[in-house]
Amino acid sequence: MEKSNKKEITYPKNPAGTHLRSSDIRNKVITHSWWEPEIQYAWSIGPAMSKFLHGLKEGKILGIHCHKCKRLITPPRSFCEYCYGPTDTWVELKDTGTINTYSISYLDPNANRIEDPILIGVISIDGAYPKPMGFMHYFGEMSKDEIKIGMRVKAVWKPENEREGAITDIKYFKPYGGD
Amino acid sequence: MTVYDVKKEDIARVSVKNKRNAVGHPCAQLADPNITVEDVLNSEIMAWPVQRLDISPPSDGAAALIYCSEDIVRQYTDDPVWVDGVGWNIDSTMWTNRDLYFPRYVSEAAKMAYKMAGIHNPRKEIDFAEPYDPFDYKELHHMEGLLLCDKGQAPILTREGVTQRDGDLPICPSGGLLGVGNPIAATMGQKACELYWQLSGKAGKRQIPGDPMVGVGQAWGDIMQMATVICMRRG
Amino acid sequence: MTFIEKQTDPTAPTHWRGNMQADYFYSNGVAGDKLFKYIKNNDGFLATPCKKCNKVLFPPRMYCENCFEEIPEDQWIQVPATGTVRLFTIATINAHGEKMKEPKIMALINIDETDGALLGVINAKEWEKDYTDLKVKAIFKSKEEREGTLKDILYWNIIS
Amino acid sequence: MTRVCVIGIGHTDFNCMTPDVNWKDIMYEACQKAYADASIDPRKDITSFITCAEDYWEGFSIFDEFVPDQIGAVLRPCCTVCGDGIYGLGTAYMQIQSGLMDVVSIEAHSKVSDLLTYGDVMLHAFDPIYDRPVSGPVERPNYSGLPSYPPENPKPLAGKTDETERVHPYFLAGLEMQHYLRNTNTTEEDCAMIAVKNKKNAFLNPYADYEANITVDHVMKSEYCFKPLKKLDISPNVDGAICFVLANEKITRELGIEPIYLSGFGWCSETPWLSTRGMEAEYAKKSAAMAYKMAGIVNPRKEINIAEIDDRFTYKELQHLEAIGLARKGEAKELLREGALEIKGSIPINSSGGSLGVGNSLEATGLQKSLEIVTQLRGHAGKRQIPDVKVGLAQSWREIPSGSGAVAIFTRG
Repeated sequence: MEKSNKKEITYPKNPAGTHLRSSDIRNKVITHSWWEPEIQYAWSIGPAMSKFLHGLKEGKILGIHCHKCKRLITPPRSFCEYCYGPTDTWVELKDTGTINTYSISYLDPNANRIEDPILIGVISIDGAYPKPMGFMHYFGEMSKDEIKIGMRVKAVWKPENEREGAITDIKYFKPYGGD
Repeated sequence: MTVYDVKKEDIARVSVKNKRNAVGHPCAQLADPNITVEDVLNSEIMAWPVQRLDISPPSDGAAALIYCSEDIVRQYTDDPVWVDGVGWNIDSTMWTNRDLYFPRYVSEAAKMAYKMAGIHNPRKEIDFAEPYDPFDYKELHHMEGLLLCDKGQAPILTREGVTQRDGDLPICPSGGLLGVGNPIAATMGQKACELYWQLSGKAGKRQIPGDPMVGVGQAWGDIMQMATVICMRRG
Repeated sequence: MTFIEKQTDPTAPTHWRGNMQADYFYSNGVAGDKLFKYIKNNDGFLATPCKKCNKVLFPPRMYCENCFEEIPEDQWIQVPATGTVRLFTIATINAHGEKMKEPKIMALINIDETDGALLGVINAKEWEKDYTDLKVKAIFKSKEEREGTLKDILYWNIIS
Repeated sequence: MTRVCVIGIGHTDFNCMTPDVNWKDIMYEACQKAYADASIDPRKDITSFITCAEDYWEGFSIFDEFVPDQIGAVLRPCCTVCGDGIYGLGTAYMQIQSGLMDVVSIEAHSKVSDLLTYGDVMLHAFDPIYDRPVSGPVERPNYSGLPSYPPENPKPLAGKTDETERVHPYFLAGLEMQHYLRNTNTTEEDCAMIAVKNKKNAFLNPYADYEANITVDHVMKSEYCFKPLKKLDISPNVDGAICFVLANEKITRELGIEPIYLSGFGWCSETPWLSTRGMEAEYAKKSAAMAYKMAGIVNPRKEINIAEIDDRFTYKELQHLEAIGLARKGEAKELLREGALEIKGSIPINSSGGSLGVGNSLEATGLQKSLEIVTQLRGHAGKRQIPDVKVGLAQSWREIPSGSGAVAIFTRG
């Protein structure tokens, strides 16, 4: 075949791009356009999450069973993602569990540095299976030196009149001695 | 770290290696020829155990590749680099419901790509890899997911220098995201470009010695659940 | 359908409110930066001729999207901030889907001496009139107030 | 090379709002029905999964992550195409034809009722430097690095007074309609007839949500929103989900399914510069040409029996008809006036009711169009069944402000 189009492929002229500093913007070295879109949602939470959040309002952690896969799932969902069948029976779980993994965050959600770090992690909820099965939440009443994987924890709930049907109806999980 | 008793130092070594590797990369944002493990361990803590120098920064950047069919490739080049296999895989959204110490989605994607590429023994047949390294521990995690070593062995290979550019299994010879930068959606492009440059012998100062024949690149995404894998071979 | 034991309590929560906080800072790009710096100090525009396609591109760009050729910087030209209305519509609904206090005449304006066009608001209040093919002129903010964005153009006045 | 067949379709009802179920539930319902229709087990038989969705419509910054569970794709090859569902059909076509995959599931949905600020999201698709600022006032955001609206005090919907002066992005359709009417001597009454026809067809479609018995007069008397575009010229939004299962011919035969082939596919994107775009739906013309070539169609007007054309605005149906070659330029209105586009006409268009009758289902629009074609080719369309259909065409546009679209052609085996 005719070998006519062959070209040596080289780097572009300016592969590292142009360095732009925030001072260039402040000092109007470059012009720019800005936009702050107005984007708001009211997501329907669906029947499974609705029942779960309703449960939290009553101080209960609910799970749902998939008989086929022998799973007790929390947070609950209307179908089992493994067998793709519908889930069946609702079960009230304990509000205790075990730390599956954790992190100690020195940044707040807006990436500002904070002195008192946030303890956050994933909890395997007692009674749900197969392990690990649970959700992410904050930890409290423990120091960053005490926290470790495998630690037993228990939910600390907001007072009943302050609960609104949200995952934050649990304030945090605290160390838990007994079983 | 807990499951395999991995030391923070061994994780930091990845960051040091990649930032040093990036020195020869013309697009590198974070190349540093003199960085040490201590520098990483002493950098500010973001979310323990992750520290400032464990993280790649979000970067601006773009990557482009041109593919053509086998029928017309000789019109353009005498030494093509072949895309031998691709694979992709996604795990459940519910990441809090599964083990987090082994990325099964990466291994499933890798198996798909290796099968297509006819690679039976990835550890022997693959000469170098560009796993996704937005955080230094993710490189180790993904090496294991790509079946390039046993579970828990990646930190040991790193400590022993096997993953250095002149080691037996160079990992992220480009400098990876830790060294070059993390152009969010263009990361696989960046890694695929490096595979092409290395396999065609055009990597310049970053060239892996000994004419590598097969390279694998990998990207990661979503919420700890998605992997894509690409295998390339020298023509 | 989905799961077997369903939620039947109509007072249970059904919605979760949230917003997507996303503020953007867009670089105008090399070509855009050059145009808007020019607009800050001049009541006119810049355009880029593509010699290959024989077209004067406006807004100016670094390359022609039709032939993909780069446009050299020395070929940039100055053009007046006037044009002809190619299309117009009278908009009465705002982005929230509500009626606006007063309709706005939105137009696509062919910029003189170029093959390009720009969206703009026509400064007029006759809701039955046909604005097509009318000559219009861009009215800019005072030079001190200009920031180097398209908002430096306040609106377009009809000149014929 | 194998041919590509549709082996399963499934969909939810389409409703103007669905507060009882979330996006996962409607996706699950549509997929489950499609898998049952194809008699396959997704956890064993499907080799690849595709969802078509766009983050801003959904309200998640990486929507891909929320996809696998409800479509059966956990630990399987799955990808999300950012675009209309019809692009998912194209992706699946390529995966099957190349031999990479045997059975592919494609899902697209709309949960637009979750979105409170539809106009602003669409405005966000405009060019931020040259087009968006024209729509109206924007506040300069706070650059201190802190979001200006803390969660406990969210920004009020109607905001400050000047914000209500931000023009709805549909004004672009007003501009384009004006261009179309002027260049083809079509009247506003012709466009009104499209709304009348499609909303009437929707009466025969059990899943449509915007069926109505209206007259041209109704449409003409509805208020101008973006003159010449009137309220009833605009398709209202709707929620719903659709799933398709495609397979290679061998598997289709093994399953004992009468094949409906995806025989042609084409797609095209025009420049995003409004200044140089022709406003002639060139994207539809080019994508149709590509699909015709692939399907071996030489004379579309004769060979195509039925078509579902993007009708998000009434004039769009006429404009697209001409662009894809089912009518000559300026001739679409003649066909409409003759009654040729009716269900009983010579070339029935949007027998499902289209977006005007079913509702605008955002990224599911392309699949809704394809769904109607496949239902008609199977002979399952009930009262709106058109006799002897062999070849059908579905066309979709990525809506304002895009110049992108795709065409799929289905053939009965």
